[in-house]
Amino acid sequence: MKIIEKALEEGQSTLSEYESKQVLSAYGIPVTKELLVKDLKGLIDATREIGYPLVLKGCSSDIAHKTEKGLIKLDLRSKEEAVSAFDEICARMGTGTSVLVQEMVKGHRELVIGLSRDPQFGPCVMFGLGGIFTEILKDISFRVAPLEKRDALEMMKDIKGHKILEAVRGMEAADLDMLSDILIKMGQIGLENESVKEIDINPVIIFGNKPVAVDALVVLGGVKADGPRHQN
Amino acid sequence: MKIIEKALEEGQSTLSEYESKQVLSAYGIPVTKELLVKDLKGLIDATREIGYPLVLKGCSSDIAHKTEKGLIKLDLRSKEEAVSAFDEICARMGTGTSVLVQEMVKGHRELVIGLSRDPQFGPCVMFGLGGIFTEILKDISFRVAPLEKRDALEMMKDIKGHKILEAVRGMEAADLDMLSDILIKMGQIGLENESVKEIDINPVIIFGNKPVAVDALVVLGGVKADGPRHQN
Amino acid sequence: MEGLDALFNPESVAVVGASSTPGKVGHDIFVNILKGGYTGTLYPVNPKAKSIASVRAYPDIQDIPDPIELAIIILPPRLAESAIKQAIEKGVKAVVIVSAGFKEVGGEGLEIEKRIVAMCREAGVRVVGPNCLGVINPNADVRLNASFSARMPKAGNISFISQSGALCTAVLDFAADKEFGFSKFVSIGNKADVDELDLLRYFHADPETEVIMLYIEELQRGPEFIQAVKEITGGDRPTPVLAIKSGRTSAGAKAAASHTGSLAGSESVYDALFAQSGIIRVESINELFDFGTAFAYKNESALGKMRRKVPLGNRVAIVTNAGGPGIVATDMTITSGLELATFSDETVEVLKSHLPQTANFNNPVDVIGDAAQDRYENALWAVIRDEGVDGALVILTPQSMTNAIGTAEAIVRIAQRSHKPILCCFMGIIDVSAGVKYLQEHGVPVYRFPESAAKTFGALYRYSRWLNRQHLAPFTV
Amino acid sequence: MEGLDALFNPESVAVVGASSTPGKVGHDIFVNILKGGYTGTLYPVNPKAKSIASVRAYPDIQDIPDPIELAIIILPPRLAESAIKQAIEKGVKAVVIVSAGFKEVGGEGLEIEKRIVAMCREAGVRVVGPNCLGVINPNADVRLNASFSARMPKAGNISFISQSGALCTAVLDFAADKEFGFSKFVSIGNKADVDELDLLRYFHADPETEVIMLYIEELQRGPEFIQAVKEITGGDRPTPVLAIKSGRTSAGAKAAASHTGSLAGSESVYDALFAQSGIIRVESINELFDFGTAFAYKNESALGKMRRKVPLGNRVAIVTNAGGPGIVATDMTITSGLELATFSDETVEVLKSHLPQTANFNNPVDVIGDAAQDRYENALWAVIRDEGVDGALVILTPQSMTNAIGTAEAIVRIAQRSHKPILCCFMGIIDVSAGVKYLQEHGVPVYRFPESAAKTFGALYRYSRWLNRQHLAPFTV
Ligand SMILES: CC(C)(COP(=O)(O)OP(=O)(O)OC[C@H]1O[C@@H](n2cnc3c(N)ncnc32)[C@H](O)[C@@H]1OP(=O)(O)O)[C@@H](O)C(=O)NCCC(=O)NCCS
Ligand SMILES: CC(C)(COP(=O)(O)OP(=O)(O)OC[C@H]1O[C@@H](n2cnc3c(N)ncnc32)[C@H](O)[C@@H]1OP(=O)(O)O)[C@@H](O)C(=O)NCCC(=O)NCCS
Ligand SMILES: [Ca+2]
Ligand SMILES: [Ca+2]
Repeated sequence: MKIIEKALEEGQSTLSEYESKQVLSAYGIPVTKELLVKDLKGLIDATREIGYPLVLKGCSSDIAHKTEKGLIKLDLRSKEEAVSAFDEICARMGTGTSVLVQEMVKGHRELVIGLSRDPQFGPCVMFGLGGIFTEILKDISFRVAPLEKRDALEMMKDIKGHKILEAVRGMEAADLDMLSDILIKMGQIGLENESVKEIDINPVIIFGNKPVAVDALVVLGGVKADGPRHQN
Repeated sequence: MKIIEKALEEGQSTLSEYESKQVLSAYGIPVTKELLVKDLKGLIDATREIGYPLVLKGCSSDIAHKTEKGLIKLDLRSKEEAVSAFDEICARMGTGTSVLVQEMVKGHRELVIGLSRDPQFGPCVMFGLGGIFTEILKDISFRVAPLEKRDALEMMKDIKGHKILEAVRGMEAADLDMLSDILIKMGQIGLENESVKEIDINPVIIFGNKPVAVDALVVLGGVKADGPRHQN
Repeated sequence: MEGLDALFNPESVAVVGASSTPGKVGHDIFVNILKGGYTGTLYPVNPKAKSIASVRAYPDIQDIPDPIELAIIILPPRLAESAIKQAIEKGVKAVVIVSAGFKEVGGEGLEIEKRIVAMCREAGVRVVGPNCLGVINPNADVRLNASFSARMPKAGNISFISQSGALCTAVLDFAADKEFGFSKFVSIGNKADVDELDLLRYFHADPETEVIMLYIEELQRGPEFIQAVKEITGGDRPTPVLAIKSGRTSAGAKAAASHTGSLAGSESVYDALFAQSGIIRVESINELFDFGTAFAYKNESALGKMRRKVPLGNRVAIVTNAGGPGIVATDMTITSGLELATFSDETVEVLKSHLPQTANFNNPVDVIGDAAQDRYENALWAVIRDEGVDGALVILTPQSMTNAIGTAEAIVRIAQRSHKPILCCFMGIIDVSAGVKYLQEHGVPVYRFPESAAKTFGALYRYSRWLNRQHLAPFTV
Repeated sequence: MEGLDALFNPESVAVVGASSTPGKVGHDIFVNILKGGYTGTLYPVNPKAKSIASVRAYPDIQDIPDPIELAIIILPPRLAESAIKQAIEKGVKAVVIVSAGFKEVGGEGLEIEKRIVAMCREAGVRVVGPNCLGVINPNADVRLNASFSARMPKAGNISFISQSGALCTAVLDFAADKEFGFSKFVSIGNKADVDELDLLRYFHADPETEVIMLYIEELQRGPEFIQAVKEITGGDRPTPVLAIKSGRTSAGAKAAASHTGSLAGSESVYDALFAQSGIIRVESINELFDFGTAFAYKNESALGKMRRKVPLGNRVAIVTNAGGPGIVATDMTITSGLELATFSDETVEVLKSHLPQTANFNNPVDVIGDAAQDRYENALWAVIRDEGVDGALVILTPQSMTNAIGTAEAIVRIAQRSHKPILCCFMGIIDVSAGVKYLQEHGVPVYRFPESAAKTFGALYRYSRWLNRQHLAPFTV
């Protein structure tokens, strides 16, 4: 993909959130509506296009852990809040900053979907509980790409917290077809792009019953799979 | 306790959130700052006392599942938002409505702490992951009251997601002394109040490193424990 | 406790309902006591028979010319009731009611059971059962096999309490197969009088019991259970208790107004109860035996006292002569909440000086397939002395140079010099049997598969944490 | 596959490095083949000996006057290399290299291994090993015991592939103890040429193999493994594969830029691989045997064809004569992802007409302690015919009226009339041994503890779901 090649040429080892989502989007994975802006005018235009409430994020391929640096401003509900958040981010990040203007996706259920590359078996897709629970519970399952639809459905059933996809606490059951589709496509990204080493989509938020990729990180530098070690 | 006796006299089978938290508070369990108001003037006074952002909740001992009925308004940031939320709640609940004005406690970590009564062994204290995860993961542990401090510490270690109490993702480690204290006191409530049948505190939110009871439900009608079945 | 002494160590036993028809319970139990070599005096009671299995019978317990300490009742409920009345008059100290048809069937059975208990309590006579398999004490001084099982188990230092009679038979067979010894063995049936807590207390006080095993379907007492058992498992002369509690998933979710209420199945309460009273919950009968052996593992200290071998920490060293089983042991070590110890430089140096170049000098130590006993001895001694090591797993697989018996001797020598637990896995039955036997005779726990050894070490460590917890002042944990 | 036929069913075998010194590997393996009653012709090769164990020896494989199909090489690496060169010239179809000292030690060993494989591939000769325990085929037509183990296992329909030689010995001993039979048994050592996938394919095609057991530390192939094994486990004539994969926890977390990367240990990938290829992952050797028996369980259908007994759903009926074990089975049934079946009113009526009042007519059915075989037969037949039941667990504990052999006969009669799996638990070894033997001889899986039976049913159900999945069109699951 062009966007990946460009990043590699420029020596990036990761894609920014914006670039990462463009890759996902190109494969038909639903992502947040978002625009990249550089100045106040861009900001105002973008807020009109996206609508409130929205989120601003300081955007750079260098910053993996944005939350910890106060570069994320959530649930902004008015022009005043948006402008003051924008100023704050620019102040922290310095001039020439790109700021991502993003729709605020509300939902109680956060998932993680990821891609890694096994030296022997190639791209593997991960599914699990997202947000802080990814680290805390490690309630995840993997499948080797390419995935069949039934692999995707089974891997979702495999996690202990699989009830999160059902109709619980007055929430709709999550759309399993869409989720399967995302999992299958993640495998496809891995198979078709050798320079993609890892991907995190965390969180994927279930909005109503639809999954949306809310944050994403593509790590570059994928080594070629060793290929079959066996030379029969 | 007076508040319990009064509710029993009035034939209530549960205490309202406000009453429930008064019981907890009387035992020194930290709860949200909150006031019960009946009219607009009361609302304005209360917002001054508590400060923004805040939460409004339609309050009644009948309503166990408030969220599902749209009677909870979170993260209100201004007088306008508060007033319009208040009006909406009153419209839904009818005249004479009590509305709870509550500080908004922000924190990523939600726990559940509960009390149940075993017919043979008496009051038992529960600890686990809160919010939607209580139902989805059932990652919980119990101890029979009275609890020693080491019982409390161990029961927190017993859940699979116990790492949630550590310093993760840039958050502070939770105050285990305070949490132990809450667990011990829950057992004490059970031992000292025979008419308390069950308690849910869900969520207990870790704010900074401090646990705060954000929602609570006391169920009345506790039967006496069978007592030792053995008559040696 | 006097009544319970009469149960496990009676001077004289009457079997009421002894029968001369082989296959009848009253016949088989009588014969099992007789053939088991009971060291006291045994009297059959039967109104119709002159003798049972050549032993002079009495029509009534009161016709026996000598005092009777224990009566075993094998008669249907109504007859049992009047027989017990007479036994009380005779002056027995305890009765075991084997027969079924009491509380468990309700109605008249329940009423009779209540009357029997009231009558016995009044007279100060302890009752075991009804609806139980009996009582066994294999100790050479007693040799009482008052049970359905024709085979008396070996004498040992582990006592077993079972709520299920059916399970008892299976456990006894299993134990016979493994040459596993018991101190006392008791089936408690309906627990009309004597229950698990009475027996836990009795076995705690019993100098011949080092470990108590419990198979339980439901406990009888309330909150007092925790306080009492805490003293047993973690008090001054602690006795570990290993329990299988069945009925795990049967308790369906109750209808409850709160989440807590609906999550509070009786099983979560049992988990809590065991955690708070220091009982080690065990998942299967295999595990019960695996753990039991290690919990009974003792050692003479420098002062000549026997002390139980529990690890002070969770850092395990593994010494093996084969890679595969070493990996399996490593896996289970981690899964069981333990860690692989990191050796000091000095230890690694010592290992290097004793092992061939191709060996692995880090944990797990691989002494390589062609190791004879000397390599095991040197390697084990080096790691067990390391301050960063809390205990060891020694794995031996039969290979061409393997000397199972020599290695077993070396392990026993080292085990005697160290307070740290050493658990062994000698894989295979035939080639290594002499070594296994030697280890068993010297009290060193030995397993067939590395998983079992590692899992058992995990249970020992859990118990050691409990002991620690109980001996620290509260609020300092 | 021709080379692999020569491995398991050779007309003639040469043991190169056979020795007359007892205790040497080259001596023991030779004698094991000889004493095992190998039906082909066996030739020792040794430059110094005139005969080995009374059999005329040849100084060189090329000196043997007859054709040789399989050469077993028991010589240090350098000697092995030249011996294999000569074996190829002699025209062997396969070689098994038992000796160690190759890839696993690196350096020259690795180089020699590479050269040997190249040489053999060039000549179309298959290589098993090096660093392996050997090959066994207990089938009466072959009786080849080319292994370290003096005891030849019984013939059966389960084939075993092991990456660890040390584990093989333990497994063989364990199997002997349980009278467990094998179709073929092979230790693959370094997998220089023949690896698990070759063997999985071979055993899939092998009509004498119904189930494949695999002990593996790491797989050799890449993604092709999934495609190939899917066909084996879920294709037209599916063969179930049960695997123990060790090394579960050893893969520490890698440093990775993403969370996904750091969570992707090799173990999660193995779990994925097994799930996608339909391999049933098993936790312990005990379980491997428990499951193996049930997966090999077949039945003659109405058309006279043998078909594997897998449940069509997860609804289990339990028939027991004792409460305790019934509870244990219920627990494990639920834990294993199964459900207790709910009986139709008709079934309950039938049960009521055959069982005493005090029995339990709902699931688990308690036929009560004094049940003889007729109650078991009536109750089992009633529940197995119920449309809401997908299979049954039958639990028998020895009590006074118990007729273990009669009950076993009744179970076999019913099992032959139903396609639904019936797993048994006969508790105790001694009293019930005749019944157990009868069940085993008639292919009905029988266990010692109810947990094992229930857990095994769970594994059968997992496999049945896999078969279903593979036979539905994609995208309709
Ligand atoms: C108690 C029980 C074993 C009796 O069954 P049984 O053998 O059919 O009983 P019987 O009526 O034949 O009585 C047994 C013997 O006692 C004798 N007997 C009768 N009345 C007696 C009395 N008052 N005193 C002494 N002996 C008496 C009988 O004559 C008979 O002896 P015999 O065979 O020489 O004639 C049976 O009712 C029972 O409960 N079985 C289940 C036991 C069990 O499973 N327990 C739980 C294990 S977990
Ligand atoms: C291969 C191995 C067994 C040889 O060990 P060894 O018994 O000490 O070997 P030796 O050198 O004595 O040779 C064995 C015999 O082969 C004979 N021999 C030597 N060269 C020979 C040749 N070219 N052709 C045939 N025989 C030959 C020797 O004379 C000797 O016979 P003898 O005892 O009658 O004199 C050993 O190196 C080894 O690898 N052991 C490990 C095996 C193992 O554990 N495998 C993995 C299991 S999981
Ligand atoms: Ca004791
Ligand atoms: Ca086959």
